Amino acid sequence: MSAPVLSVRNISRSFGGIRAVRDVSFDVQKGEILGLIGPNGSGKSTLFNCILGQLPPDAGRVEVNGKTVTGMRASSLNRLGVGRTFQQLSVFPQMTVLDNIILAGQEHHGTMASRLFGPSDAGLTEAADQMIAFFRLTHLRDTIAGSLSFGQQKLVDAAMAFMAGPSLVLLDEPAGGVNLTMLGSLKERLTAYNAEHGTTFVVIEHNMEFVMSLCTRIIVLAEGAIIAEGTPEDIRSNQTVIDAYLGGG
Amino acid sequence: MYRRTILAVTTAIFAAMGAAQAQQAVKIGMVAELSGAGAPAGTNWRDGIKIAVEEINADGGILGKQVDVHEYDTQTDPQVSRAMVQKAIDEGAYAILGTIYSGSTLVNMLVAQQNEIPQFVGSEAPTIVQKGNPFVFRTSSGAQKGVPALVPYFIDTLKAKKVGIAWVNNEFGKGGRDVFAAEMEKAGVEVVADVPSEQGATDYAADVSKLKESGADAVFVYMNQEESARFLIEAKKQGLSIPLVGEVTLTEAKVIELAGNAAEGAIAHVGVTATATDIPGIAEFNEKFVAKFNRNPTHDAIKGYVGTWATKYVTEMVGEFSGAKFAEKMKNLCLNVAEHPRMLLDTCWDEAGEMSRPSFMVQVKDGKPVVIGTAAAN
Amino acid sequence: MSQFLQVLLSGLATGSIYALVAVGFTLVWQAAQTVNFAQGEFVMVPAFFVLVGTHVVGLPLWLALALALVVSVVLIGALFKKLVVEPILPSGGISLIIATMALGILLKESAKEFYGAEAQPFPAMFPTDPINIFGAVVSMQDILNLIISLGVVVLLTLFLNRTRTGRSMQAAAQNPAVAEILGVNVKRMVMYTFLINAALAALASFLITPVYLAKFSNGETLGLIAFIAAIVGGFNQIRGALVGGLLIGVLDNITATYITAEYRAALPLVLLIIVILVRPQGIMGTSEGRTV
Amino acid sequence: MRRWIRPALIGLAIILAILAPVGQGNYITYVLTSWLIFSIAAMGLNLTLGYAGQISLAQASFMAIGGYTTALLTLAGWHWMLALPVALSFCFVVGLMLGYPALRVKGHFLAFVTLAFNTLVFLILRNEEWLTGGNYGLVGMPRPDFGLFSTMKQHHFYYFTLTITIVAAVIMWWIVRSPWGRAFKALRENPIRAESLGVDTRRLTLLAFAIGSTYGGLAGALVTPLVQFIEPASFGVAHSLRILLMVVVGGAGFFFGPFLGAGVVIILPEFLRFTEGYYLIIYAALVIVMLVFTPKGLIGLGALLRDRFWGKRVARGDLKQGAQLK
Repeated sequence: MSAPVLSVRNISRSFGGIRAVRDVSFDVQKGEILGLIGPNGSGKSTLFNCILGQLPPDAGRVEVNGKTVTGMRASSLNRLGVGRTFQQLSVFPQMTVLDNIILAGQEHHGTMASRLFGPSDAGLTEAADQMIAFFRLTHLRDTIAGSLSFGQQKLVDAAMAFMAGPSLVLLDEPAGGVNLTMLGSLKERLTAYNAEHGTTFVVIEHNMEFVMSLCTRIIVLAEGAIIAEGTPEDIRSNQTVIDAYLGGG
Repeated sequence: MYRRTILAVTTAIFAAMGAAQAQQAVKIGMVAELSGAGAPAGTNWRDGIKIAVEEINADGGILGKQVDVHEYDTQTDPQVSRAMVQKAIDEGAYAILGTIYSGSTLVNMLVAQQNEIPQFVGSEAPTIVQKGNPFVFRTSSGAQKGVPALVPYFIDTLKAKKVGIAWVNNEFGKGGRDVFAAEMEKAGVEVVADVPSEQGATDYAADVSKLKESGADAVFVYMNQEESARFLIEAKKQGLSIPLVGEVTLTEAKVIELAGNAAEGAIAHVGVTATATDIPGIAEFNEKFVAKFNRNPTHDAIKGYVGTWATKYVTEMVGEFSGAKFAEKMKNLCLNVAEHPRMLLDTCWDEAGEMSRPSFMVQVKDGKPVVIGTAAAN
Repeated sequence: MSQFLQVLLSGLATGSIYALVAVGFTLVWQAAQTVNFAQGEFVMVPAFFVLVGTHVVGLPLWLALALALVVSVVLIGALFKKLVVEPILPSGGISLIIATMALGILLKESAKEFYGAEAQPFPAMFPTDPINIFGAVVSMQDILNLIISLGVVVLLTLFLNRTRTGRSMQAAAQNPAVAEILGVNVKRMVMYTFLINAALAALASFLITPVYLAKFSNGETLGLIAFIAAIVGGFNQIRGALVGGLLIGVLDNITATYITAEYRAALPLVLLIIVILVRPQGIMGTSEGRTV
Repeated sequence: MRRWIRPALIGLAIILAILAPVGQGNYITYVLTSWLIFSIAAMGLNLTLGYAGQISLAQASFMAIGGYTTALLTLAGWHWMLALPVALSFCFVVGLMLGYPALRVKGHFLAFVTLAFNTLVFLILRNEEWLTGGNYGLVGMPRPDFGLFSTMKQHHFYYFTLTITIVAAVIMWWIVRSPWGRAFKALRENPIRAESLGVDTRRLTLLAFAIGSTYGGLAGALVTPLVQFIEPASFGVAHSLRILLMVVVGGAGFFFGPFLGAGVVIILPEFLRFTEGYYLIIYAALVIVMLVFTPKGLIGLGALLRDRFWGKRVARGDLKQGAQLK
């Protein structure tokens, strides 16, 4: 078996005496869809931010495809093939959907110079159109992104994360605030993309239904540490997890 | 406010119906600092001109033509002033009156020169008459004439061995400071404190304290009006007891009004002053000005007034409206009060446009500037 | 030595006025994230209200001062918040920065057009007699300015920490959402800070104008220096503004006396750049959270 | 909008710009030249502020740096065309340096840092008399002479400036429609998202300042031969504020906004002479009213009216979001 796509080693992080994440380690293999769940305050957002370089961990390291990326700037991490989505709306509201998607790919094509002197779409219109079609947004291609519905913006956000052909995508609460119809289509598109390209996903999510049906493996955090790990079925029946959720409320 | 509106409306009406009359009028472009930092000087300049124009028109105009003054505001911005002089000339101005700030004049005098338009300016920076421009004429002595007139006072009257200089760090203050420092060096007097301050500065504690510590026998103060007033207030507070001597500004009515009793004892050399009321022309002008504008005229008002009258006198001596002939006539010209009463004092210009006329030493006593001596034209 | 004392005392007197202006600025920033680029003009304008009162209407000085205070609180407090800040804040910080700059121009030009371009003398509230302290000379006016400014800042701090309204204002500034839940009328509290800011500006105006003279352009440097004082001291704290104001007043005078007069104006700017780049929370500030 | 409307409008605007000074006196030509020069400066600031979202109150200081560099070199006998690249490179480098604070601070902090920078430049120009002529400034810079085409005449200088303006506008248009332009907008609208998509936001921020400053320098390099006199007070903070207002009034982030904004600030006063001293009061009040009702400036107002007229509404999603996040 090849090296894991993502390897988290002994990550710890405190905020003034409160240990938000304590010595967490796990690996994610190619093609997996890993769910990261836990009650409020369990430290999953902190962990997520440590992995993405938004927060420097106090200890431990993060490896992507065997390369240490701890504390790396987000743009460099992205160029190594790590895409992400955001919990809040994170499109570029005054640009069209097409421009949003092209932007997501352009920094991976050519050089600074070619991006100034070359074509204005960086040669990406076709690829962007395919991505837009994949997320079934073709009818909205030339619409200003800020005027889309919340769910549609989530789809654009996901499409942007995929545009550069990443090997790993971290999804931060993709289901939050999305209506049921849109949720179904989001899940279906994510699964389809995973099947088609073998891209690895790590998902933080509150919506249990969504996580259980999307993920192939789940890690449960409570009070900053891993308390359980396994398939959705294992987790569903795990007493420790149930207690943690009831206890943590 | 009302007066302005009425003025604007009447001007508009006259402009509309007076096309035929305009043929008879001669246009003069009044380009001055009507807004921005120079507004106080510019408005006085303008109002002095207004009085002169009323008198001239009542007197039959220039060569029989009524004078029509157009106002142009430079916003105290040299670039705008250049544009405004250009505009005045495009609109047919026969002569330009203004500007007052040397920084502006240095820029816009090039335009008047290129178009051979005579220009009376209120600026005092030495460089203005050193550029070989035959069309620019002063309405008061430049700093390189006014400031040296002070030197005998420092040396003979005050017997100063060491002096301090407090000056505003803009082109006006720097000009005066450089001339004074050079004169002191020539006279062998040591400059022991050289203290520049910003235009619009409010805190003179450090400046005065430096002068106080320097052991100077007298201080030359060269600043704009309100800066002078603030300086005097701080000097009084810290008990700076050596003579404070300035050029023109330091004893102006406005400075005395602002500084109150802190202005007491301040001395200045003034080219022309509205307080020299024993001179009949000045007294009359003073009265008219107060009656019309309800405030005391400054030397800028007198400069504007004199510049306007000089335009009339010299044009009539030439006998036609020709910028080139006007400039030719102005060279080494003297206008004496006997024949040209509205010049207020005997006034001469040299071949470069520099002006000289008798001047006064003035001191503030009991809240009033009092003439304490005269200096001959130099 | 007496020169140093002179410069120090004069610097403190000037600095106390900067502090007064900076404190109001800090309050408004905390309550409404409003950086008021017209703050200097807010200090320039009340003096003209007084002059209108004494010269145009012919009121006695005390009445003119009182009326000017009221007019200032209404005009540059309440109306400023209602007509400028409230509608523009949702468009983002840059819009508000530009709007307050435009407001500064508006006030400056209005003072000039409606009252006059020339500086005006302004009646002193306190005697200007000099007092000799170990060879340094200050006026009664300077000392009282210093005392009043410090007193007002202390009173304001007590008000904010000891009274119910004050604590509500702090809560509203720190976390409007939570404050709302706790029953604080956040809108009213924010309005109070604008009113206090206007009152502080008016007070600064009354104290400083006898020395500065009333002129339309007075706000230009004063506003900038007050901002710098607030930022240098610590944008989050009233005592930061106080320290920043006094510090700049003193350093400015020391620079002018002992180092350079030509580059005197550069000192606060350099200080500003260094503080922003090295310690953006300011000398007295804490790096996280907003406390009054 | 139909495809031909925009090119047709641009063509019409250029024809109007060519015809504008015909039959006009020197003064109008001078004003039109100033308008073009300030449009260039505002175009640069529009890139920094309008496209990349970084506020700067130092554009006038770059006009000063460009202007003084050109002045010193042309006075030393260089041709203007040779002095220009030196001036622009210098502005580019200094602009990069000014960008560094923007990596650390945003919004009003950045406004103050740039404002402080502008004042420092002013102080240096005034105090370092040996180099800059101090308060007296520099005078007598020659206007560029191209053999058959000398720019000594006001009309000639106007066409010279117009040519440079068009070239500068084409380059700017190329930049904003290139992937760089898209990345600048992304930096403005959501820097964190942009960074996570591989956009090097640090480098872009610096570039936004450097390019914007270079345009300021170009404007300064044109002021020098236009006025043939430069002094420090012409490049103070008030002038930076004036350029900022041009950008905002025209419409920040719209390509033609700066031209409109500079027109409003420079040409409109000509038509509002009758308001006398009240012009600035009216202008400032209108700016505030405009920010209340249409924060996107006059071009934004035009778009708003057009959408209302044609029934298409562009949702202000960004603004709503901004309000929520606060």
